This record gives sequence, structure tokens and C-alpha cells, in this order.
Amino acid sequence: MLDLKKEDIDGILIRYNVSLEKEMTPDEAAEELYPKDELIYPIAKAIYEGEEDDVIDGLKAAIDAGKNPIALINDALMVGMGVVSQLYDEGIIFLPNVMMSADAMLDGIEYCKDQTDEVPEPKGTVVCHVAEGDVHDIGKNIVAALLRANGFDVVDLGRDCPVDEVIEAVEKEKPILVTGTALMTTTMYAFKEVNDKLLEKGIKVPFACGGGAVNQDFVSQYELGVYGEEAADAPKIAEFILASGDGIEKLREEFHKH
Amino acid sequence: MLDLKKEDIDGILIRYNVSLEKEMTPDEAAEELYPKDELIYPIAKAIYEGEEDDVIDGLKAAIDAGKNPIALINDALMVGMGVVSQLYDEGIIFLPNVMMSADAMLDGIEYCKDQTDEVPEPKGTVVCHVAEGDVHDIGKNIVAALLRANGFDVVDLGRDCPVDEVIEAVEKEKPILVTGTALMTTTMYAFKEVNDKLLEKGIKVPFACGGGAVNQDFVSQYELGVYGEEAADAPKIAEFILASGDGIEKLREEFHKH
Amino acid sequence: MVQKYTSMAYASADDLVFGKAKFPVKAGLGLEIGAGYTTPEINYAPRPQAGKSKEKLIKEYERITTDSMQRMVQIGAPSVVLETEHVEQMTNNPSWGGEVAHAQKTIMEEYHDEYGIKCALRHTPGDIREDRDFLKLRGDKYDLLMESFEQIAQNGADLLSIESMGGKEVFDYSILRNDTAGILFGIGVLGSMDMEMIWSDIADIAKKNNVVAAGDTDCAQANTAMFIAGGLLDKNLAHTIAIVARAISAGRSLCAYEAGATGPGKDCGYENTIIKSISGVPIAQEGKSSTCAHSDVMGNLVMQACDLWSNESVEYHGEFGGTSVQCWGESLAYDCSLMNVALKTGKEKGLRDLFTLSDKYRDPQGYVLAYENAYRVGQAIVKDGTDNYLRTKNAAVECCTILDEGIASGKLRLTRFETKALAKVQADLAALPDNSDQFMSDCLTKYKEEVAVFRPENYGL
Amino acid sequence: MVQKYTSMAYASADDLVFGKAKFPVKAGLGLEIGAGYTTPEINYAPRPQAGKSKEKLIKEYERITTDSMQRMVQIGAPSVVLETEHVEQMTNNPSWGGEVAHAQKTIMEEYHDEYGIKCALRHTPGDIREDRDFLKLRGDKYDLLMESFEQIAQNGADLLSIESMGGKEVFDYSILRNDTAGILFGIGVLGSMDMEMIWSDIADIAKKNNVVAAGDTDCAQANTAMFIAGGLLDKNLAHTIAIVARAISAGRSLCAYEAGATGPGKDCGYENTIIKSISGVPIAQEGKSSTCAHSDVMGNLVMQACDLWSNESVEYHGEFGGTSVQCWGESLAYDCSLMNVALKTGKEKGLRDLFTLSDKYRDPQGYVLAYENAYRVGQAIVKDGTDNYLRTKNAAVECCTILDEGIASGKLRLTRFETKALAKVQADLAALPDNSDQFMSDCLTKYKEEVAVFRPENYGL
Ligand code: B12
Ligand code: B12
Repeated sequence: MLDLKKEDIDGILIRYNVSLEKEMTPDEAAEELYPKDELIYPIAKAIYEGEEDDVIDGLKAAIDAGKNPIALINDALMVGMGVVSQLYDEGIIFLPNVMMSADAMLDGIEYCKDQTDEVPEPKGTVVCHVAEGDVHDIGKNIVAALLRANGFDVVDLGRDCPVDEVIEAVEKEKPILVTGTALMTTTMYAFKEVNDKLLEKGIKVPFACGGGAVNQDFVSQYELGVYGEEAADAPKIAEFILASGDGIEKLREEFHKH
Repeated sequence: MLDLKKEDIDGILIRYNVSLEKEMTPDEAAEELYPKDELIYPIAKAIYEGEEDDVIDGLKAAIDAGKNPIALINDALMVGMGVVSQLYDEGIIFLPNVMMSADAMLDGIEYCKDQTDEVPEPKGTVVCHVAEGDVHDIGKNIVAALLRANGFDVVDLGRDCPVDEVIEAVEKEKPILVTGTALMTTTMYAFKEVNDKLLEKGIKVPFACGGGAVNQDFVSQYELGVYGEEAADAPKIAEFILASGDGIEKLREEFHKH
Repeated sequence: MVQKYTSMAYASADDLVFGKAKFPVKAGLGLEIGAGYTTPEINYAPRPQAGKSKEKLIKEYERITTDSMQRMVQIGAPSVVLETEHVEQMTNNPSWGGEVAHAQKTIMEEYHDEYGIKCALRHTPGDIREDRDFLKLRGDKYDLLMESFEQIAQNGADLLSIESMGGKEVFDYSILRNDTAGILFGIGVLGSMDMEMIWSDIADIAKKNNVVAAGDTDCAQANTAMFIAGGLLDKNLAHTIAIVARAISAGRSLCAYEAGATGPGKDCGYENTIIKSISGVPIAQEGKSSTCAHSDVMGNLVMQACDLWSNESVEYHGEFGGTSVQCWGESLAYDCSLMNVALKTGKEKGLRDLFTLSDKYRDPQGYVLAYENAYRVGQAIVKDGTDNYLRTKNAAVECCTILDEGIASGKLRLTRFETKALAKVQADLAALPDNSDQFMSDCLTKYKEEVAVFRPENYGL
Repeated sequence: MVQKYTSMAYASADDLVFGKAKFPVKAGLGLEIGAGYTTPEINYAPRPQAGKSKEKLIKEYERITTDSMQRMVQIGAPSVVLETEHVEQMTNNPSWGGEVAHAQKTIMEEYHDEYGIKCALRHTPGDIREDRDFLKLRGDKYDLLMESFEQIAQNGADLLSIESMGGKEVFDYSILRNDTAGILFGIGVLGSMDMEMIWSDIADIAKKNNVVAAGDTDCAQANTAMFIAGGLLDKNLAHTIAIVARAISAGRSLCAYEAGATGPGKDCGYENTIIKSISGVPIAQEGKSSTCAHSDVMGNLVMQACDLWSNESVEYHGEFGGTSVQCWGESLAYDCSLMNVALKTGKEKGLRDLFTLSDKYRDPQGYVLAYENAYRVGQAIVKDGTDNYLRTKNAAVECCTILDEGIASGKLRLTRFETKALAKVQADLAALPDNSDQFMSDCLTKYKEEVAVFRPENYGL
């Protein structure tokens, strides 16, 4: 077939991802970010590498050396995960790495909890769901994974979730944030119902909504709605709430980009 | 340059207008529709041909022969114009013919009125305007011309017409129908204001809206709104009101096609 | 019974071109697909409020149909296909789907009678075979789905399609974890098994009703991978992995034609060039004129061998230029007009190459799907055509080889990240067993444990 | 001073091709227009609510700009132009337009710095020179308009354009009455006079601010005729008359370049192929990927010689595939990619011919605008290039001759109605005087009487 000369390709398309790729490899970039403490370092690194067994080994060693299991959650596991999240946000590593690190981190947390009777100070709970009638759940799964990766407790109500189940879960879990995902124009209207029923009960929790069919204009139509463009916004919204409160207006100002 | 073989063209495009063109010429088609009365026939034909002078000559002859000038408006001028409208609706003649016929008809009406002190029974008044801030007025001009061509009295408020002027005109003229045209998304919102102010005053006149930017969903949002797709719908809407009353729901059922 | 492909439909890749299929398909009112011309396929989604009642829904589709047909005659398009992808209510209530098909077809017949425009109606029921938590591929939901096909086939649908979901529970788990075996198992093995079952039955229904069993797409898996992979700057999935999933999906979607479908394959099957090279069936495609529905990095390339050209889906609403179906339909019609001129003047291969080159080096996905590479993936599939596991594994391996060559040529420039992901897939593939029994038993053990929602009985296992 | 064209820029019609102009134009951030590649030009209209305050408007344009730039880098487009057609508030308050230009340019600079994407910003103030009932081409509204150009030129707009309205009061009256003399007078004489004035001033402002005076379009007249003419089944205006108006408009829009503009001409100027043949300036065009904004019967043909390729306008809103500017922008970018591949591989003339043939026989309008016919209209214009009346009359006559030949060839098939309208125009043209003084005085007398809103002082008469 007809072909392009190598030097002509750039006139037709530019592989911006190639031209922009950072000088440093991800491993090098991670290395720069690990904490120096020699008990913490191996745990953080094992998190980054997504190696559950190494995480447990590292925790064991640290606890044996006298570290408090519950403190390790924040000081080692979350710190390691923080490295991962930062590299993901900077475009240096990709989602599957985050997923595998998060799995490793969750195993680590379970292990720490098993070593003591203390209960860790929770960072905050988020209730996630996919709108009633909708089976598209990958976006929600990513949202949930990234929230967990950032240390939030996630109550995942799954897909095709009836409105009333969302309301019940919110009443029970008292989350700092509810998320909804919908990929079809015919299902996203359930968000309005969730909003109305929450308000009926006097619950003014931010309700972050996203997914293929959903757009900012739509979400702006109901009082509690905050539009989320990409999954990585979910932990940012949750962090924003912890830092600056749950005023919907402020949240919209920060996250409504269109 | 490269060219297509004649026999290959139909595989790429079909000139449906050519393949569908009626067997009869417009003149032949008109001939079939003219009234047979030999005093009326030349008037109707002169209307169809858009010849003002011939219209006046024909009217003169008919009046001299004892016909009532006011009756001639309905029995000759409107009949001739009816032929024109029918051929336009059937796609046999085009808008400029209608415009020229309408001009001839209006001259004829003036002439008839001048010949007597009687006043003709009005068919109904329509108030037309282009939304405030909008200068696109060709659509409105066509609408007004077709309404006139169908015997309605048109009060044309022109383009860029302030909301309050529309309200005033409606209060004064008591039209059976108001039309609005807007071609820009930024101007069509004036229709809502017109609607609200009319309702405030308790006036429930159908408000037919059309023009490039306007769509059926938008028009359905306000109580008096009836969406008009093409200019030829305006006289149809007006006739529908005369025949079946001014219920908005019925009008929407009839004219909302999307 | 399914008859597996073990040879290629075309002697050489260069024979693949838009508008011509080895086995054209007659459908609907005067239309012949793949018979020397391309045809726009207009797709749409009803406005949200329209779902409220059956009456509203029918009215909505009537409007969509009239608008679309009207615009086609206004600009002089010789032919058009409309595709209705069911909203869930229409499949779950089979008579609804039938009534919508009937209402649409009635309007299309009027236009055909008045203007002679060639046209056909495709209906695509939703794959409703699941409950809230699990896939439920067999049983009463299956019967309901088949009843839906019956109803639409009886009431005016000319082309029957579905985007079936077999294997997706394993795939969904695997794709977010770079788990090559799981991707292959989900698409290549489980997906293929389900395809063979469902398409044998759809083909029977089509035959009985004298309509066309048109084909499936691996939307549920390969497209999910493509969407997660996203644009050049997205960082959720390496595009090298997405294209491996795509290559595998060709073996899976091919099963429809082995079970009796005849094409045109569905628009969103980016694997369709590979399938056309093997089977010679006509295909629908979507790309640069389906940006209303999604973004991709091979907008022109996918036109290379299309027979129908689609906008995938657009919500029905107003635009300055008319309703959305009219706008996108018109764009498609002009795209087709360009291709048809090339066909009539004997310049189609030249135009095809321009389409392909537009995106061949834009992304690893386009590189592998470029027709002469797609053909090679096809060859890898038919080499072990009778074994669903081996042939899809072959496809994955060949895909990686093609990418390696592209990198070596210096023209395909990948990021380090993409290269690394590719190397991992290659290593994973090399470690897989050589026979399908072994692979099946390894995977059953592994995924029964790891994927809570995986139910082997969905596949008769 | 204006310097009228009396010869053609190209020795033959065959030299006209997309992506290459005899006189390329450098603009904005690294962009060169007509220098061997085509570039998408994304157009948009703010959502209705956005007009409520200056702040909202600026924010809206910021979002539009970010979305557009983002999608371009996501798919790897090497270059892009954004066009902001002012909503009335932005021109009537010149500082608003300036602030919007500044906000947009700031974002574009960020993208240019980060990704190296070549880009430029076009601003098109509205022609606000009218009050409610009359055109008011001269006086304080004129000064306000020029102040708007100053502000945008100072604040980031790289390309200055307008769709000016001179002659439209006479044209509007005439077009609905098949009045050939009035159409010629409105577009060819009055329109040209106003163009010479306004573009001398815009060119000065551009020069002073070191930006580009890009060009005008006869949207107010020729496009109005095209829209009234509509599709194949519309019956408001013969398409043969619409194309005569278009041929005339080439002489009128050419005046911008005679007064100092350098291109790229504006997208909706379907007369631009003719203008390019005469002047060698690069041009923007719109067609099959501007169906969001309007329908036409020559969607591919207009690509034949474009340098920028535009979607005309789309309201900013969400679609499944992203926001509307992203969707349409991506479609445009792929169209450009196709053309750019052809340019790089030396196949551009072949592709151009396919574009042209797609629509050459679809409609009389496409037939005359097909590049080799457009070139002939250009020749008719430069033959009497120094006389606005004679040259536009020549264009109209040549247009009719070309149509006659098309009919004779048997390939262009017109309806009887179109043929009759054509014959009338030819007769009307034949009856017109041979010199412009006579024409001017005839028309002044006639239209002062017939057109109530016609004010000769608008033209210094
Ligand atoms: C993959 C896919 C499927 C898969 C779903 C697999 C799965 N487990 O999810 C399958 C095949 C099952 C499927 C089925 C159907 N689908 Co589907 N599908 C898609 C497709 C191609 C990609 C969706 C996807 O996974 N995207 C990738 C994920 C990662 O994106 P995402 O969910 O949007 O999430 C991202 C962001 O939005 C964000 N996000 C999401 N939620 C939230 C929440 C918060 C708080 C935040 C901050 C961010 C956030 O984070 C994510 C990453 O950044 C889309 C096309 C499209 N344009 O979207 C169609 C699409 C959604 N499907 C569509 C349709 C019609 C269907 C079917 C009805 C088809 C049919 N006739 O069978 C059925 C649905 C059946 C049902 N009952 O629901 C239509 C919907 C049209 C409409 N009316 O609205 C679409 C738009 C395709 C189209 N263009 O026509 N589909
Ligand atoms: C011609 C035209 C102009 C001419 C108008 C001449 C005139 N006297 O009307 C001129 C050049 C002056 C003009 C100016 C502008 N225009 Co302008 N213009 C157009 C264009 C190309 C065609 C409009 C037209 O005449 N159509 C033909 C007529 C016959 O159609 P119509 O009015 O819709 O009417 C038909 C039906 O709708 C129906 N109808 C109409 N009203 C009613 C009412 C009833 C009751 C019924 C039953 C039927 C009905 O009947 C008619 C025939 O069937 C459109 C493109 C488009 N897609 O519409 C842009 C368009 C309307 N213009 C546009 C713009 C932006 C402008 C300007 C702001 C541009 C600028 N920056 O200078 C200025 C406006 C200045 C101002 N203050 O208003 C945009 C509007 C975008 C938006 N935001 O909504 C459009 C859509 C172009 C685009 N795609 O960007 N324009």
C-alpha cells in the first residue's frame, strides 16, 4: 500500500504522549518520593509495586521493631499509596498500577487491623452507586478504587441500584459524599430522584455525578449535584470536602469545568 | 479533471426534485383550478400571474358588470390566491410567485375597498414579530406574506421588537394568533417573556414561534407556545384556529412534528 | 451447527476495500450492502423523557425516522440504513420493540414508495441477560431476548443485531489489572462460547422470518478497553493492551458468521476489518463521523473497508442545522458520497489508502487495524480456526508481532509505558499453555476464585 | 486605496487545491495557512444563558477554548484555529470582545507552550451597523464597530473578520421577487462599495496591531439566498437563482482583498473558490462537517480548495462523545488529516476531484462552484476587474452560460422550474445597461421608490 515517509508523519499527526513523556522512568520518579525511614521505605515501595506479600512482610518487620499497627496505616500504607496517587495524577503511571497498589494497600490495612484491638481513625465514608436501570459500572469501579486508594471508606452499592437503596445507605453510613454514575440518558434521571429524596429527609450531602451520558448542565439542575468529569476527580472532591466543607456552590466553582 | 460517466451519476446522488416533477406545467395545473365564471376567471388568472394591472382591469370589468366590490374580494381575489396557495403547497410553484401574487391581490383589495363604503368582513388578525435583539427577518417576512396571501390581516411589528411592543399590539389588535421568529439562541428567550407577560394580563392567544434557532422542545416549555417548522405552517395554524378554536394542546398535537 | 473459518475470503489484503464485500447482502427496500456502494447508517437515542411510556417511545422513533428520511431526500442520498438500538424497555417488553419496528418501517416504506430511496432498518435489542449482580446468560432472560428478536423480525426489522456480553464479568476484572490471561479467557473463550449459542438461535429466527442475521460486536469488552484507553493523554490503560483485546475480539465476533449470520457486522466493531478479511461479509463501521458518540484515535482509518458508515448514536435533539439525526445523517451521507465517487471512478483503493494512512501511525490501535495488518491478524485466526482459544491467542500474538515491527520501522512511535505494557503482554502470552483444555481448567480455577461474580453455568460449564 | 484584480492568481484551474494557496498567511502561534496543510477551524455559539453577564460570557468562552484545545491534543491534531463570532453584546461593548479574545488566547498560549500545537484565534465582530428599521452603515455605529476591531486586535485575536451587510436592504427585497437587477445592485454594487470602505479601515487596524485582516463573506446575501433555496425539495427559491447570487457575491467579497485583507477568507463564503482563483489568498470553507449549523447540497465539493475547514457554528452543549465543540472539532480534524495525507503523498489533486465530483451534479450551485467552473467565473470577474458593476454582471452571465453547458451535457439535470428561472435571469441580465453609471441611476430611481428602507446615504450616494 501507499506509505508515508517517516519525516512526513508529523505533519499529519503528533504523538503528543510520546513527545511529552517525562525523562524519568516511573520507578525513578517513585524512588524520589519514598520516605527515607528504613522501616517505612520497603512498605511504601511494596505498595507502589503492588506486591501484597512484600507489604505484609514490611509491616511485620515494622511492628516487630515496635511500630504501632494503626499508626502504620497512615505513616506507611497511606504514604506509599500517596506516592502512587501523585504519580498517577502527574501522568507518570497508569490506572492498572493504581488498582494493584490499592489491592496491596487494602490487604495491608486488614493486616494492621488484625494486629490490634484499636480502630483506625476513619478519613471519611463515600457511598458509590450506578443509577437504577444502568449496568455500565466500569466508571464507578474506577471511582471506587481511586477513593479507596486515597484512604476513604467506600460503600459500593453496585450497579442498577434502586433510588431507595441509595437513600437508606446514606442514612445508615452518614457519608461525606455520595457518588452516582450513569452512562445512559434514560437512566441519569434517577439522580434527580436521589437528590429530591435526600432533600426531603433534610440530608444535604454533596452528590457527585458522572459517567458518559451525564453532563455538567444536567447535574447543575438539582441542588446537591456536583459534576465529576473523570474518576480522578472523585478523591479530589472528597479531599476538598474535608478541607473546605461541603458547600455545593464552592464545590461547583472548583469542579465545574464546562 | 476526472469526471463521472452519465450513467454513474445516479449511484452517487439522486435529483429527487427532477424525478418527482409533476407532469403538468404550473400554468396547466393552475388552469384546471381557475373558476369558470367568465368575469372571475381573468381576475384569478391575473392573481396567479402576479399582474396587478390585469387584476384591476378584471375587477373594473366585473364591477361594471354589476358585481359587488366587497364580494369580489372573497369570490375572485381570494379564490385566485387560493389557487396560488394550493399550487405552492403541492410543490408546483415556488415562493416568489406567491409573493408576487400576494402583492397583486393586496392591490386588488385596496381597489375594491376604494369602490365602496362597505367594509369587508375580516378573516382574522395576526401579529408578527422578530424577537428583541434579532435582525434576521426574512423568515418573518415570508410568514407575513403567506398569512396575507391567505387573507389574514397582518400587523407586522418588524424585527428586533421589544417584548412590551408585542404585548401592546396584542392588547390593541386582539389577534387570533401571534407569531414570533428568532434565529439566535440568545434572542429566542424573549419568547418566554412575551408568554409570561401575556399570561399576566390574562391573554391566552396562541403564540406560534419559529426560525432557525428555535426548536419544538424550547417552544413547548411555555404555555402559549406552538412550534412552527416552516413558514407555510403559519397560515395553516391560523386556519386551524378558525376551524377548531385556539386550544394550545390541540394545536401542538397538530403541528408538533418532532 | 457452526462452521469455523479456516481460510481467508480474500487472496490478498489489497482486495479489502470499502463498498465491496465478497458476499453482498440484500436487505430491506431495494438495498444491497457491499455491492459496490456505501450507505450511511443513522443511529440515535431517544430523548430521556421519551422513555416514559410505550406511546411516547413510538412517537419519538417516528419523528426520528421521518426526520432522517426527509433529510436524505433533501440532499439526494440514494440509500440509507436506520439502526435502532433498543432502550432496555423495548427488549424487556418484546411487543414494544416490535411496535417500534413496525412504526419505523411504515414511514420508510412511504419514502421508498414516493422517492425510490433504498433503505433498510436494523434493530439491536439490548443484551438483557443479567440481573443486578450477575450475568444470567441462560434461562428465562434468554427466552425473553429471543422473543424480542422474533417480534422485531416479524414487524419490520430487516437486519438483526446485538452487542452480546458473554465473558464480560471476567474481562471487566482483568482489564483493570493488566491480566492478559483473563482478557483472553473472557473475550476469546467465554465470549466465543456464548456467541456460538446465541447466534445459532438468532440466525434461525432470521431465516424463519426472511430477514437478515446481521452480526454482533465486542462492544462489551474490546470497546470498553478502547474507551478506558481513551485519547493520547489518558492514563487509564495502555493503548497496546487495548489493541491486543481488539485482536482477540475478532476471533470472538467472527463466531456470529460461523453460526449463520451474514453481515453487515455492527458499526462499533472495530474488529470488523479483520472479520471481513476472513469471512467476506459486509461490515458497518463508525469513526470520524461518530464523534457525537465517542472519541477515538482512528477516525478515518476505519472507513477503509466499511460498507455501511455510521454515527454510532446521537441523542435526538435540535441543532442550528436541524435535528441531530439530520445533521449527523447528512455528514455520513457526504462521507458515503465521497467513497461512492471513488468506487464509480475506479479510485477506491487510492482513497482507501489515504483513509488508512491518516491514522496508521497515530496510535498502536490504528496501526494493527490498518488493512494489511488486519489481514495478517485474520490469517493468524484462521490458522487454528477451529479452536476458539488457539485462534484468539494467535491473534494476540500476531498483534504484538505487528506492533514490534512497527516500532522497528521507526514510524510507529510508542511511549515507554506502552512499550512496557506490550512486553508484559508478550511475556504473558508466551507463558500460556498450548492447548485449550489446559487453559480452560487453569482459568476456571483461577477466576472462580478471584472473580466473585463469575458463574461457569452461564457457559454450560 | 483599493487595488482591483485584473488577472488570475493561477494559470489554470487545475492549480487550485486544498491546503495550498499562492500567498500563504502566517498567523497566531506557529501557524501558516495555505502553506501545504489544512487546519480545522472550530466554531461555536455560547449557550443562551451565558449571555447574561460579561463574566458568564468570558467563562463560557474559556470553557469552549479549553475543551477544544484539549480534544485536539487528545487525538494528535497538529494545528487548529478557533473562531469566535461575536454575539451582539461583545461588539456593542468593544471591551467585552477584547476581554474574551484575551481569555481565549491565554489558554491557547498555554496549550501551545505545553504541546507545541500550532494555533490561531479568529474573531468576527457582528455587523452592528443598523438600528431597528434601517441599515446605518456610516456614523457612530461604524466607529463603534472599528473600536471593536481595535480591542480584539490588541487583545489576542490573530485573524480579523466580519460578515458585512452592505446592500442587504435591497437584496432582501429583491430575492423574494426574482428581481435580478436588485440582486445585482444589492450585492454587486452596494455591497462592493461598503466592502471597500470597511475593509480599508480593518486592514489599517490589522496592520497597526500586527495581526491579520482575514476577510469577509457574503453571508448576508448569497447565503441568505442559499438558505432560502434550501434542499432539493424546498420550493422557496430556484437554486439557479441562488447560484447567480453566489457568482455575483464573488465580485463583492473580493473587495476585501483589494482593500488590504490577505485571507484566510471566512468559512461560510461559498464564493471563496472563485476568490482564491483570482487572488491566491487562503480560504476557510464549511460543508459536510458543518451540518450542525446548516444543510447544503455541496458538502464535499467545498473542500476542494479549502485551507481551513470549519463547522460554521454549534451551540456549546454536551453530547455522548464530549461537548459539541469537541465532537465537531474532532470530525474536522480527521477531515483535515485525510487532506493532509493526500498533500504529503502527492495525491491531493486526485482527492480534490473526488470531493468535487461528489456534488458537481447534485445541484446547480455545486456545478458552478466546481473548481474548473469557479475558475471561469473568476476569469469573467477579472475581465472587467476595475468596475464593480460590470465584473459582477459578467460573473452572473458566465454562471448562466456554465449552467447552460451543464444542461446540454446531459449530466446536470434541472427541474423545469429551475430552467425557467434561469431563462428569466438570462433575459433580465441581457436587458441591463452596459455601463455602470446608467445602471446606478436606474437602480437608484427604482429602489428608492420600491424599497422603503433603502437609504442611499449609507453608501455615500
Ligand atoms: C462499554 C459499554 C457498554 C458495556 C458496559 C460494560 C460495563 N461493565 O460497564 C456493555 C456492552 C455491557 C454495554 C451495554 C449497553 N450499552 Co453501552 N456502552 C459502552 C461504551 C462503549 C463505553 C462505556 C465505558 O465503559 N466507558 C469507559 C468508562 C471508564 O467511562 P465512564 O463510565 O464514563 O467513567 C469515566 C468518567 O465518566 C468518570 N466517572 C464516571 N462516574 C463518575 C462519578 C464521579 C463522581 C466522578 C467524579 C467521575 C465519574 O470516571 C471514568 C473515568 O474517568 C459506551 C460509549 C460511550 N460513549 O460512553 C456505550 C454506551 C454508554 N452504551 C449505550 C447503550 C445504548 C447500551 C445498551 C442499551 C446497548 C444495547 N442496546 O444493548 C446496553 C445497556 C443495557 C442496560 N440495561 O443498561 C449508549 C447509551 C446511549 C444512551 N441512550 O444514553 C452508549 C453511550 C453507546 C452509544 N454511543 O450509543 N455498554
Ligand atoms: C442570512 C443570515 C444572516 C443575515 C440575516 C438577513 C436577514 N434579513 O434576515 C445577516 C448577515 C444579517 C445575519 C447576521 C447575523 N447572524 Co445570521 N444567519 C443567517 C443564516 C445564514 C440564514 C438565516 C435565514 O435567512 N434563513 C432562511 C430563512 C427563510 O429561514 P428562517 O428565518 O429560519 O425561517 C424559516 C422557518 O424557520 C420558518 N419560520 C420562521 N419564523 C417562523 C414563525 C412561524 C410562526 C412559523 C410557522 C414559521 C417560521 O419559516 C421560514 C421558511 O420556512 C443563518 C444560518 C442558519 N442556520 O439559520 C445565520 C445565523 C442565524 N446567524 C447567526 C449569527 C451568529 C449572526 C450574527 C450575530 C453574526 C455576526 N457575528 O455578525 C449576526 C446577527 C446580528 C444581530 N444583531 O442579530 C447564527 C446564530 C447563532 C446563534 N447564536 O444562535 C446563525 C445560526 C449562523 C450560524 N450557524 O452561526 N445573519
